[in-house]
Amino acid sequence: MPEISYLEAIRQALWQEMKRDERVFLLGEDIGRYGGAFGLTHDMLDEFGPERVRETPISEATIVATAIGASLLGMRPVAEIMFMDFVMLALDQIANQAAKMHFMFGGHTTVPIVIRMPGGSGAGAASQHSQSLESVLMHFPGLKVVNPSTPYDAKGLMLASLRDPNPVCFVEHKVLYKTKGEVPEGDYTIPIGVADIKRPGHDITVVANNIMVMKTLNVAEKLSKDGIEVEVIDPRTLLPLDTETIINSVAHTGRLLVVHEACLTGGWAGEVIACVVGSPAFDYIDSPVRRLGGKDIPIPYNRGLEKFAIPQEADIEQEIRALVEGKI
Amino acid sequence: MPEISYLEAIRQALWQEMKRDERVFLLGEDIGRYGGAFGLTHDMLDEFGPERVRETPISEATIVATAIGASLLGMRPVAEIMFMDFVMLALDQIANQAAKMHFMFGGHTTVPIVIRMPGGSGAGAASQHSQSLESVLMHFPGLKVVNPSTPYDAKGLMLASLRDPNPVCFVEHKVLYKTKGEVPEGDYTIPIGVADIKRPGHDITVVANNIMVMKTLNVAEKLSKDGIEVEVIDPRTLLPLDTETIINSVAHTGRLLVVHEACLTGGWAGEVIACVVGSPAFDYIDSPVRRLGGKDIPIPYNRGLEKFAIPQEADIEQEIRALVEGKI
Amino acid sequence: MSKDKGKTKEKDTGTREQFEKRVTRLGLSDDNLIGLYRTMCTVRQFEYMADRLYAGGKVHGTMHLSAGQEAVAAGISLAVHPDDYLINHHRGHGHFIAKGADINLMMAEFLGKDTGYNRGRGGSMHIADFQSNNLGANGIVGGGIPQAVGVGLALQMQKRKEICICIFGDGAANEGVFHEAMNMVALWKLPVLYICENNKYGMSMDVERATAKLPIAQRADAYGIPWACVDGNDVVEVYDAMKIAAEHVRSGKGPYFVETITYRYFGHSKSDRNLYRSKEEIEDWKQNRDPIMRFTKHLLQSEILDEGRAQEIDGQAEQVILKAVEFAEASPEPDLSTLMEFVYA
Amino acid sequence: MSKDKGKTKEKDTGTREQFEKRVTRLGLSDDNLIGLYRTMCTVRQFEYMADRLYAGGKVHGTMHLSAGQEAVAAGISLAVHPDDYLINHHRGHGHFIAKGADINLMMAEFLGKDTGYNRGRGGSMHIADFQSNNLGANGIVGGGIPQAVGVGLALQMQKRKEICICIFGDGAANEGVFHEAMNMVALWKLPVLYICENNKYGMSMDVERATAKLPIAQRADAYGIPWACVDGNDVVEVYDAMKIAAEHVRSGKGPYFVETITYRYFGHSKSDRNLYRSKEEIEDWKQNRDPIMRFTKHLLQSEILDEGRAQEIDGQAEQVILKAVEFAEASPEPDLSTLMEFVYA
Ligand SMILES: Cc1ncc(C[n+]2csc(CCOP(=O)(O)OP(=O)(O)O)c2C)c(N)n1
Ligand SMILES: Cc1ncc(C[n+]2csc(CCOP(=O)(O)OP(=O)(O)O)c2C)c(N)n1
Ligand SMILES: [Mg+2]
Ligand SMILES: [Mg+2]
Repeated sequence: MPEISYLEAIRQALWQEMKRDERVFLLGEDIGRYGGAFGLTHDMLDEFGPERVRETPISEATIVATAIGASLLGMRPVAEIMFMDFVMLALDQIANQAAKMHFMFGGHTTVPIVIRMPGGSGAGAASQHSQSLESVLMHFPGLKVVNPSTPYDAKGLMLASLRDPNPVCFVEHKVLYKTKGEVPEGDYTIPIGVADIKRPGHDITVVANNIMVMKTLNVAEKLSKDGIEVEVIDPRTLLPLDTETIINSVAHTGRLLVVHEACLTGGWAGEVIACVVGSPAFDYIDSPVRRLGGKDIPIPYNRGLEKFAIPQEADIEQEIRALVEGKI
Repeated sequence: MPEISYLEAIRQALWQEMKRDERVFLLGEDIGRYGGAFGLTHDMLDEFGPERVRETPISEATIVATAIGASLLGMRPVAEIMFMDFVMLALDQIANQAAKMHFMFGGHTTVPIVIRMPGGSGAGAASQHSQSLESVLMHFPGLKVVNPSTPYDAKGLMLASLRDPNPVCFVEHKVLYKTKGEVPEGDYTIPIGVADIKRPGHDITVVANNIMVMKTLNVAEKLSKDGIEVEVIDPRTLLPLDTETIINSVAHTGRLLVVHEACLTGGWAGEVIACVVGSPAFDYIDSPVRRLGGKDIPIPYNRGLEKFAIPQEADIEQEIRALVEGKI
Repeated sequence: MSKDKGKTKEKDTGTREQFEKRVTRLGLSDDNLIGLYRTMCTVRQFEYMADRLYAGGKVHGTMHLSAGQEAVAAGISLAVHPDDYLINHHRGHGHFIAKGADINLMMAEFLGKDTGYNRGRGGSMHIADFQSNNLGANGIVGGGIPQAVGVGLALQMQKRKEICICIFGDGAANEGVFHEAMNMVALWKLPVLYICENNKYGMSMDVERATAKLPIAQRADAYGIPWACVDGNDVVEVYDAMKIAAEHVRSGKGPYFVETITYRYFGHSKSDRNLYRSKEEIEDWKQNRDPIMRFTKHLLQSEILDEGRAQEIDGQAEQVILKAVEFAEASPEPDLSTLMEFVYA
Repeated sequence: MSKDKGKTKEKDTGTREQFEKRVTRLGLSDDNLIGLYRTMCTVRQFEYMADRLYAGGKVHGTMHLSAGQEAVAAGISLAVHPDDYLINHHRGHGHFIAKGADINLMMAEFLGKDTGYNRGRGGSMHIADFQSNNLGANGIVGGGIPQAVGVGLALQMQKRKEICICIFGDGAANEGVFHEAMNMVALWKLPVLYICENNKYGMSMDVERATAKLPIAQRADAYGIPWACVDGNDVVEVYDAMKIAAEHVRSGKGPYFVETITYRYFGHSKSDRNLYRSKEEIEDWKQNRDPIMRFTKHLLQSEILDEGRAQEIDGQAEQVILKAVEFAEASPEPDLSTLMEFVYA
């Protein structure tokens, strides 16, 4: 299988689906010649033309609303929000409109749109360009929230999202764009709502998303040499959340740590933990159930502060050791 | 002490503070002659005039932004968002701007604004006028999220909010407006960030907010006759959350149930649970830690569906009994 | 039209001769005119019934009635095609009826019944009928305005002949999405007809206290969009303006903006005590500017209808509404077991 | 100004006579003129240094440079009072410098140091200095536009003489809050001077492809706000327009809107490969329309400066920047122990 980047994997999914289904089109700011802030849509303008790679004025709310409107007439728009932080400007259209239309209208319509949004810190872009807001989106029934951590998952989940009849928030991570992995050239989908056990283990379950999957896998590799076997679960989609896979794992390992970059308070780790400790798996749990999240601060500009605003591998390692060794 | 309604209590706090501090002023839609959608600001226009009871066009984002701008020059604006659902339109200004300015600007400014927002279902107002979105707001460090359940708390917390140097989201509940309780006529504040034990008990801790406090108290009263003593904790403010009071209570009762009207998935119950089971109180917990939340659906219009979209007293009772009797 | 307190001028709909000349110029048949009258009667009957049902405790939720504004709905509807798309706002009963909605299903939705258009999930504020290209009403003021951009874009991409009609109020025109949407439909020359139903108030807010410059329609200039501002209580004038606008839009020339000056008789919604406007003002509109009264006068004068026939049609409209109430009341509530349905497709 | 591809016309800043006449009419002293020149030199030196620091790997984060746009910042600054309030946007270095910011503290912030204006938390995109009524830049395009309503409102309520200057780009003018804010400042006659710095592009988006009708400033008509659209690369013209605008605003007559046509030399931000515009276009602006070059020509012609003095001032500006870099580089990073500070007041 060819090795390509996470960015390229998403681009490939968009490209292939646009070839296959002419209802699919892209809209967003600077997605044409510029290729988007991260170059993800580079050369797509040349291939598909300005109708299907439609550049918009800087009007986030109306970008999403335009996608909604077009989807009601059978189109399959992919709206890009340049940085996830700007989702705040479009949240009425995402959460009050797209998420609720199928229900509010008695099941008589669907809103098959995909909203792409790169989140996360690490680029020195400061407080208003670095947030991880997937936990917010997860609170709106009617939406799906997809959040791949590998190139393989990214392509398969994007193709699934493009074919889903519901509004999908497709959460990417800036820092992942350059990471590489094997990705089939052909068409394949990964079902939305199915977690992936990225590494099996029996001492502790760690649930992590996007860049925290990588970090946790590095830690797991290291700990394995010390005889600690970490089971790493990537939920891949946060809404719907595959609680079954997580609960089964915890029932088996007896320990749980959840790791995300999003601010700790109000973050989705709470959701995972509540699902687990409210389930019969509770009886198998040996130690406190813990989480690591971003610090409860806006993301700072300064490189050093920015780095330590989110969990580091050392933090993950320390937390796992403490849990496994019964020190918490 | 005089008995007044929750609505009247909030109004009294605003009124008294506007008398005391001329920097305080109100702005929002239809808050003058109409008195706001729920009549909360009735007669305030006559008393304070159109400068300080400033009616705005229908422009939620700019209502909040106006409050922010004025606060930078030393004013203390109180912005009203007519229904909490419309907060989605102003979330960039709330979460990307107000919440982050103190930090982003290195501590050199403050944004002392209060944003009032009635939430909740029960009025037949359907999916876009009935949400409980406090869990979303809670995910933004820099904000405070206040959410009183009684007239007494409402007045004391409003006065505290009006004097807080940070942006405060003051979450009210439509259905509570008419509930009555004793409220001192004079000036008093309730500290933001301190939970209140609304009823002591030793069999189980139930944490609930706004209307769920009332419902839980009713259930507790009933269960007490069967010898089940429920400790009811009202966090009163969700950000910052008084985890200490909650954890101490659970360490004492050994059981925890969290109840809110907000949609279950991604709701703040997860936050409470994660705090508790990640703490040493975990060792004292005897049974699964549970939560009851609104169904994961948009709020339906139909009266019957609307009612059962959120937890009922019977649900709370059943859940408590099951937990206390070890059936879960 | 200049800044004139948002009031219609004291102008009438003209003499008999003027009326007949205009009607002839517009090619309106007697059937067309009687159809307009029937539509207006039906809307009014619906709204007064809604109010009565509410007073009788039969309505659980909120509602926004359009009595007084019937000429706008009727006039638009005759000027556009039945398969044109409609994006509506919260005060939408009239537009739905004029578009040909099934009154039974509307009434059932209004009463939250399972047989309603939205299976009782939406209520008054969210009625939609996707089969007839009625894309629904919105509870978020201004929420539909930018969605019309997408409908227009799809129509353009699909090279179709239908257009999108998007209706909103004077208050909604102050939401930010108004601006974003106007800019985009103009840029891309999308087939969208925006209609601002200026009924003088956004809830309790006088349009003059909310709008820096009137008429609202002149804002279209900022985007190079052609516009008109018309007497929304003169159904023939509304038709005239909408016809021109719809033809412009359908011909591929891009969007058009029409403002219609009108007035609502009932309070904003169920809780309104009308403190922000005078009884005299309301009475003035009812007595001197009522769209049905003004139109009926012409129909009688020009002998298109006689008193008897007029009453008969109004009576038929009433019957339709009464039947709808019967249908709705006899309909079942949604079953509680279906509570979790329709969240995901 | 009509729809002219957003380009400045081939007009020059005029003959020596015209220049001197204008300068006299405006009451600009030699000191004023030299001050303008010095400000522009300082801004340019800052921006080129920023670019060099970035190329040298010394800058962690993002940045938006304003080289080419110096006349706007300088012209505004001389036309308003030092204690007027400023709400800035992401491309804000020039405006801060022109407002008299301490270059050391700016540079330190740019490098994320603890001695910076924002203690290293904000960086290039968020510089603010509340002591000098500089209310900061915003990373959200358009984010500051509605905040200016609040600043204006507070100034009005507090019966103060200062005004609020709010700067944003051509791209920002398409955000919804633009519309909401224009309506509100006009309604309430607030002392806000809105300045749209049209540099032809919003990131890669040509202003013509983003804006339904040009000039952008004509949008002010929709709210009854007076406006002007001027050559933003002619510092005296900018000053002239801003002076008129600021006096209007300060006199209590309400808001004013000025658009300045200008051009940025560097890419939009650090990752820009300039694929959306031609080398020729960039060179044309640099060679034929550069604001510093044009102004210098006049200063020399009118013998306000000679070559030597001009170079000396530019050299001084360079020294200021070099010192600032020294200061910033010698400054400590924020201590990790302070990570959790400044979240709550
Ligand atoms: C975003 C938003 N803000 C406020 C409201 C509350 N609200 C409902 S209707 C209304 C007035 C709307 O006025 P207008 O657009 O003129 O329509 P009208 O009701 O007069 O037909 C208001 C303020 C809302 N539903 N949505
Ligand atoms: C709400 C929002 N949308 C998009 C962006 C990304 N972005 C940053 S600057 C910019 C272009 C802004 O153009 P303009 O307002 O003309 O300012 P300029 O950069 O040209 O000075 C864009 C799209 C952003 N920061 N915020
Ligand atoms: Mg209105
Ligand atoms: Mg620009």
